Amino acid sequence: MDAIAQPPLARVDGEPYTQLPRDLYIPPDALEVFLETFEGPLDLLLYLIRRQNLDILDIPIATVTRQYMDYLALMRELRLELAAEYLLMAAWLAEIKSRLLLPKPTLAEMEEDDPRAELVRRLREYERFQQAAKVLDALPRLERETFVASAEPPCRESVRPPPPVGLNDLLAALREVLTRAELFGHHPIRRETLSVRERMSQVLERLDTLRFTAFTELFRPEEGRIGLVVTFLAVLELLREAVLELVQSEPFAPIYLRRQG
Amino acid sequence: MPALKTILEAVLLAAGEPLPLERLQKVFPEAEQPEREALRAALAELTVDYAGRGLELIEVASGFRVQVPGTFSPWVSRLWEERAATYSRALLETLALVAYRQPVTRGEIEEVRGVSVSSSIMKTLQERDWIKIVGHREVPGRPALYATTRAFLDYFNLKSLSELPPLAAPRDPDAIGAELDRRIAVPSSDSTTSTESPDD
Amino acid sequence: MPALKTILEAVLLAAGEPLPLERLQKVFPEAEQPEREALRAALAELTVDYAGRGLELIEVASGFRVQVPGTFSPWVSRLWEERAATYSRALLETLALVAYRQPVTRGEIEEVRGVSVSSSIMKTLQERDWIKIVGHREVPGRPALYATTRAFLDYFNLKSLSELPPLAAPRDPDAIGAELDRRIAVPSSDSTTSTESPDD
Repeated sequence: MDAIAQPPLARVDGEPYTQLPRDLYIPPDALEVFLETFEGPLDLLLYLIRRQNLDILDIPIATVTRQYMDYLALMRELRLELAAEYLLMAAWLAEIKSRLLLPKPTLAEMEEDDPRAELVRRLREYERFQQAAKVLDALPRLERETFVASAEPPCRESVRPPPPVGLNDLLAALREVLTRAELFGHHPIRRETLSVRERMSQVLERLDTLRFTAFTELFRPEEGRIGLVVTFLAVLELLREAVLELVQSEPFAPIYLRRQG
Repeated sequence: MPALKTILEAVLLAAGEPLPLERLQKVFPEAEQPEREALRAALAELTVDYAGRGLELIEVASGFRVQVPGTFSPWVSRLWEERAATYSRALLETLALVAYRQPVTRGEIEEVRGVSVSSSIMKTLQERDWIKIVGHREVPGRPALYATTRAFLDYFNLKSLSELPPLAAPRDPDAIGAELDRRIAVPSSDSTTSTESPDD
Repeated sequence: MPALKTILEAVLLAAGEPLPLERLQKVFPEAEQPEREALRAALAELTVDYAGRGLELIEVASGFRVQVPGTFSPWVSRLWEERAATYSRALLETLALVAYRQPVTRGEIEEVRGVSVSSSIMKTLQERDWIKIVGHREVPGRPALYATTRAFLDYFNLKSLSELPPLAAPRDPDAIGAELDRRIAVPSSDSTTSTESPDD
């Protein structure tokens, strides 16, 4: 534990102090720095323990408490504002010390925890996170060890993607519009075979490019009977809607379809 | 120590801005600063290395800069896509009517919806390549007949229009199952059965 | 069309931030989006290509990032006048507690550190986007629970919290008790110094 390098506690006239002077005499301005060096009472206690190369598990409470109180007295003498935590720790140390001095009366109370146990637990816990902080600080991090590599992008203008639509949205929209239409009652919508309407679109599409096609060419034998019927119905519907017309030059001649107009 | 051109590559990529030769020199300790000629030679090597890659080294007014060549802008620009907006209910209803009632005229859509269909909706749907004009109805005014496109089917992962969900869609079978379980669980005197009903 | 890995190189360099696989997929048009496996393979190729170069490809919490390896920091850091920020022990200890103990309340941090945590430290950590409030403990006062963010992992070159170096093993409280019992079995005043060597 003593191997852990301590940062300089203070600089006095430019001289770095890594060890507090044994006689505890610290120039006032250095003490202020010293107070900032410690992260709190646990940190100060850990420092005192490490400095004397003691085992946390066997803290000589009387000694440590005395030293701790000396520091506190000095700080107060110098009218440094002491955080309440330091005073709380002093009270706790005094309590532990007094309990250790009491004789252990009965066997039953032998079971009682060592009054130092809680202090030891907290010191060790804090020590772990002191270590963790060092480990974290040592990790390679951006802007110190590693740097984001970037190249000037060729363009910055953003693209706005078209809105996504789900099939369910579509169905919901249709249901809604049909419900609304039914409410008004003017236009009862009857469900039509989709495939006929689809085929109507396909026939029209075909005529869009060809303008003129043989009736028989619309049929695909591989679609089977259903396919033939659907195509036939589509053609009939288109005729009824006056989109198409049938042309036959003479009886039994081939029938042609063409767009009206 | 890494090669000069490798150090320059690292420095230029980390900088994120054009660096003049003087600044490139200054990334080396004073005693080791390369001559400008050495720097220029190393930068020329990098330029060659980058041929056919996703980056290029160019000299601009304020120095040398690594940039992504313009040929990559189709991909790069998609990085900053804005959030997609959503379509209006009017547009979805129009699309649904074209899908289920095609070929259909705008007037027919308006009749069912009870309101007029704005031109911008028809334009948007055509620009998205989801609907197109497949003909005209031979009535006065020869209104255009709209149908859905192949791109529409592709977008919705449909092989043909017959795969569109039927209008009177049956309820989700899972939901029906859960409903049944709930109903069956009630009359049961055994309180443990209720714990067996699936969560819904 | 350029090779997949070249497109990825261009996109990653243009982005200047970590990109998850999903975002890499989305720089391709809908119909041409490569599979995640293809992307991973291309990224692996890039990783190999970058060996010994001034850049490297790493995966951090938010995705894949191209960065300048730490070996170049002596040169790169000379680019800027300012030295990289150093953080106080108080800030690092607080960050370590949030990282290893998350989700954790300010009170719990103070309990371990034995001092109150200054508001400015919590503010700095949140402004750096290293920690954030993820909820509240349901006890009187509903104290905020803090956790680290993805940006924290990104910044420290980590893919997930599990990559954090392990925390020194806690000493089992029972073991501490037993050890103490053994040592004080002979009633001793606390001034008695143990002759046993420290066991750690």
